[in-house]
Amino acid sequence: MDQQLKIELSQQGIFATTMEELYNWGRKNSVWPLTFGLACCAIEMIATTMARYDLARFGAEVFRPSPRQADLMIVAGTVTKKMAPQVVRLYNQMPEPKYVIAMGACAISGGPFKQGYSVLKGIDRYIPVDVHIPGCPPRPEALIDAFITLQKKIDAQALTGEARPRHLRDDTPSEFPVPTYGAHDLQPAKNPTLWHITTNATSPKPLPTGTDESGRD
Amino acid sequence: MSTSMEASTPAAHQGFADATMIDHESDLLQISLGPHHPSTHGVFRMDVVLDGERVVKLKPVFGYLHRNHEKIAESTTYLASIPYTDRLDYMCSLSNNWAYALSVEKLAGLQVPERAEYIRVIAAELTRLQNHASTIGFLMQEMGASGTPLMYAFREREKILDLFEALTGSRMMCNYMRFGGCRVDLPAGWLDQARKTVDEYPRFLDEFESLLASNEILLARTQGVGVLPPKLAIQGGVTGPILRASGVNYDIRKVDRYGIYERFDFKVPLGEHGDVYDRYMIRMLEMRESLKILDQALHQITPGPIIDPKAKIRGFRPKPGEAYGRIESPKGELGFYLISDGTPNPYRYRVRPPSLINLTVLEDMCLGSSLADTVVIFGTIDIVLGEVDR
Amino acid sequence: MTALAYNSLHHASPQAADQIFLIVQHWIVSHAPAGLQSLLAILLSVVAIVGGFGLLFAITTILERKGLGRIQNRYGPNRVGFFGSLQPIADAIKSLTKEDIVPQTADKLVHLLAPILLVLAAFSVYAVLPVGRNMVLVNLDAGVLFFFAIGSVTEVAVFMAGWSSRNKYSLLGAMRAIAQMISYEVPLILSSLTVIMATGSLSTVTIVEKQAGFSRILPHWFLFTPWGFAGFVLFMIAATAESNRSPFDLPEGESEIIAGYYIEYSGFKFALFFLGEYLGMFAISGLAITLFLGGWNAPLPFLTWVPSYLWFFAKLLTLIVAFIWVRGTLPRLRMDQLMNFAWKFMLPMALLNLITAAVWHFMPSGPVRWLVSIVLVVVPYTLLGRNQMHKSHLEKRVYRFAE
Amino acid sequence: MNLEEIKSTLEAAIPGCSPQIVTNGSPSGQHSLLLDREHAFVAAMFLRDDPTLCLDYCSNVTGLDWLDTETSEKVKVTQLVDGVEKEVDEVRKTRTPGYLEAVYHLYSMQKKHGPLVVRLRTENRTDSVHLPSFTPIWRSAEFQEREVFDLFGIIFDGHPDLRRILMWDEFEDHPMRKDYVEPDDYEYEPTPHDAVLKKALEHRNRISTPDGQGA
Repeated sequence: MDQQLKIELSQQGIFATTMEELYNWGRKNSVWPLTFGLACCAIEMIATTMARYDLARFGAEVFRPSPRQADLMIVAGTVTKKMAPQVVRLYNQMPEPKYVIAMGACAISGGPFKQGYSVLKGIDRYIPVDVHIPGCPPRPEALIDAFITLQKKIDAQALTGEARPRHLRDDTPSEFPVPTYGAHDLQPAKNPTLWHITTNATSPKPLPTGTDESGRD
Repeated sequence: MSTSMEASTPAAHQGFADATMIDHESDLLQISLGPHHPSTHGVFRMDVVLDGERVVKLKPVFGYLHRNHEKIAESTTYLASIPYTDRLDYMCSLSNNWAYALSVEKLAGLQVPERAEYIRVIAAELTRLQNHASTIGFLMQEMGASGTPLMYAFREREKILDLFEALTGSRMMCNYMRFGGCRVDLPAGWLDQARKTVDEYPRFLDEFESLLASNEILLARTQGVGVLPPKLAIQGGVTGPILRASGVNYDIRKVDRYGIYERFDFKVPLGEHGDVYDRYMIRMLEMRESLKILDQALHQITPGPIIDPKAKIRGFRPKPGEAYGRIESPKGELGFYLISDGTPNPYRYRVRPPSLINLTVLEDMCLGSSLADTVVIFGTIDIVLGEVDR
Repeated sequence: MTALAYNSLHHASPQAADQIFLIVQHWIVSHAPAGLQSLLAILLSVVAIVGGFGLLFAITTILERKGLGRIQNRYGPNRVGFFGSLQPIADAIKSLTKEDIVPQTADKLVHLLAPILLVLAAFSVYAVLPVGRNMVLVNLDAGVLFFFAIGSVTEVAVFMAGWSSRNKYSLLGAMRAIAQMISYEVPLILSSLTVIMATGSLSTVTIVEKQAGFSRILPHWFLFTPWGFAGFVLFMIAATAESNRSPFDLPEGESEIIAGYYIEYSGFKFALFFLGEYLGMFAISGLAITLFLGGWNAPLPFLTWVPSYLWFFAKLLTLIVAFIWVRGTLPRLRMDQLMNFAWKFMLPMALLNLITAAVWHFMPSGPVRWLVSIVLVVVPYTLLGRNQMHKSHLEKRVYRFAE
Repeated sequence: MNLEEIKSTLEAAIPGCSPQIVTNGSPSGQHSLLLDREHAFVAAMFLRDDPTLCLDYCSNVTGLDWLDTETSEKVKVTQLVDGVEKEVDEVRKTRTPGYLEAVYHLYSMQKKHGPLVVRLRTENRTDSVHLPSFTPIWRSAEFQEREVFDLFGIIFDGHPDLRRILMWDEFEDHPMRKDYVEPDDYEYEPTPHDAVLKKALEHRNRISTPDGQGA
């Protein structure tokens, strides 16, 4: 419906809505998160649901412990390589439409623990992330902000046309391959169909090389 | 929309529950609690074999939050490890700071000014208050009290976090203590605010206790459940409130007299039965003792330097040698074992995690009790996965 | 407007307002062809029940979320609509449009049937609940019996759900649910037997009518007799267990078995479980109102002008609020404690209550009858209660302190 | 009882036992007792059960990895150079084989004293890395010895349940060893600095194709 017309109608006390808007309105106002905490950020996530910050105001206090009944996965904390397969599996078990908030530096990129053998360098290597929220850990206000950002994102989704969301397309998967434990690392170390390095980072602009790093062979 | 109906293979359930396969041959049911489970405090996993609802075997599985903390600390400087210690037991970052600073001070032979010692005691006891309150809240949550006690506990926790934020700039990850002192001095008005919070705290405790302590369902769920005999507790290396709930008088604040704890008048509450109720009550009583210490410390503290001027913060290179320092963290004995080889990085950096070692006796406490009790017993051990797996 | 409706509306207002739904129904039916009139009348009643209690379900979900929020020092949903009043609609839209997942190894037919059966059974029992004067779908002579018989189908539905999902947690939840519901059905039925003894009828309508009238300002509800009071308390405890509400929410105990028997259900089927559970709670509260709280009768003599169905729903909402309050306050029992409580406390108390009711029935009215009945209720209660506490050695403890 | 006395008591109580004192240069003054592998278990049992020591609480167990070290020293040697005897500087390299070490911190809860630091050493770092397990004596060592096994690769004989604890079972390396090479996944570093920058550069040099896009 024409936006202008709608505004005029609403000024005259007539609220016109479309199926698309109703659907998006319902989805965005009833986002039930999965009870799923990984590390430090989980405590801040709990604090967000508690009395002072009260995520329930947005209709999101129904933390469902079973992934089958959840809409949103808040990856709150460090995803280790041992945990990554389970995170992907949980994501696969959630019904569409489903959303992911990567909460905190660790979930985004490994954060302070990125150098090392056992921490996954970002959960978006395996599952698609809707909202990234930086911080170590992010404050509850930041999580609420991420939540509102997600709501806005849902609200803006068109249900037809090329830009329609993943769960309405036939050519996009709703499940993603689960990595397996290897002898030295996870196999595979990333999901190449999902994870692309932004052009900025792959650009041949040299990193500030201090020494002539030949590296290992 | 692609249906996940077809694609959801049995393997897809493994991480969640290992739950699709039911063994028809035996009457025993093997289930896996975790790593994603509402009451495992994060990503802990217990492989439980059930006979009906009775636990006949329980094996903890760790490592889902192994963040190679020790490896990182060995490849960085002494100072740069302090933020990492915050993230060990992320409920009580200030206690972790203190334990690490204490160990480094032992390693390098540094002295701490008096004011800094007072600030450390105040910070550590505030940490203990909020940790114990949240632990009890989580315990009630595990008993199925739909969040109300947890909400009340977190309401008080937020007040203490406000103090931390005013002092250190961060709610949870304080990164506050330094070798030979503390990072910054108390901001103006902080002491008054802290005194106010401390004075109001007993009201919350009274309210909490009157709501919980004589609730018959709570008594029935906790008394005589998960009994830990004192011999087994010592043998299993259990420390902290769990050990004292079993009746063993061992509080490192009294034994080692680290910091300035000998100046304060406080007692160590001891349990007799070593069951879940005792562990819950000991935490309640310890909070009251912490309030006593806080009350004394907040009134005795005097102005002065907060860090030893001789202590080198940058380019810190202790002499070769080793040291093991430990404190009584809210969870038990938190120790750091450091070896210096004279370089800016520690050669070996080891955390003695109380949470991990307290789990040694988990199976003994749970065997023969029901699944519901297992969750409650596990809740009273009070673990934080960041510390268990590091 | 037809003559019938016109006449009725012109009558004195209490009658008209009280019977408004019946009048509207008659008016609509009178326009239908003669052959379809009876069918249409039934359909209309069914639509009214489904719509009315469906709406009550929506109201209860928001009431529960707001109420729990209040108990816990927070606001609860307040962003959608006026004070969050549109929250249930958003939840409904979301649930309806969610993907439906059936595990590959599940028994697909049973998996599908379980929530449907649950909701059907929950709705069926409303047929015998008198929600207002003359407002009952069928006045069965064995109404209470019908209620319990159909109500038991929910147990089958729960077990079907738990078993067909092929998940160990759901199986555990189903086992817990079956054990709990069957155990608590015994005190539930025994405690309602007292009312059946007193009224000599199984018809819900007759039971409500027997509770009409007042002695001075005290209504003739069975709640205001010693056996009725004890029966009501026992009934409500058993009802809490029957509808899997806290502190008896073991079959879905979140902290232990995650979501219990409906762990594998998603989308609309999950919403059906939610609906079925709440409907079961309303139905059993409705029966408690019918049996003990005087049904649709007004509580005070000077309030009889208020339409009868409003009284029914007011009492229902009161009981719902009590359910929510209990949920926000109490921790959960353990399975063996639950069973002990059912068989060692609830069952003897319910049996003794039958004797009390009989004594009450055969003694001449007067203070002696009250005294004897109260003694018959209070003494076994204290004895049994003390026995329970004593056996499990529950006590407040004293702690020693080391220097 | 100081370390010297404990040493002599052990020597007296257990025939063949020869503990050594390892001194510690730091101001902490926590010197330690090195037990030989053969008698370590009996000695530990003695330490726990001796009524005066009564070390009933094993607080901390950890592993250490000492790499092979090469020390070079200059030695003056007389040599025939062009028929003339001359004193010549020669660099002699002595290679000390590395070893793995398990360190136990023992306390007494009953007597409230401690710590006594006990060390055990393996012969080398690769093939002979067996040590006796102290888990039968102090159960608190159970998970910690498993951790040392997982991260350092010391095999504790007599441990009831020696499996990997932190890493997954299929994992083959021992990551806390000093020569461990971590998996290389530094494809994308938006703000590299310090050690991460070094590793990102190494990664870039190793992979000629634009990183991340292939595979």
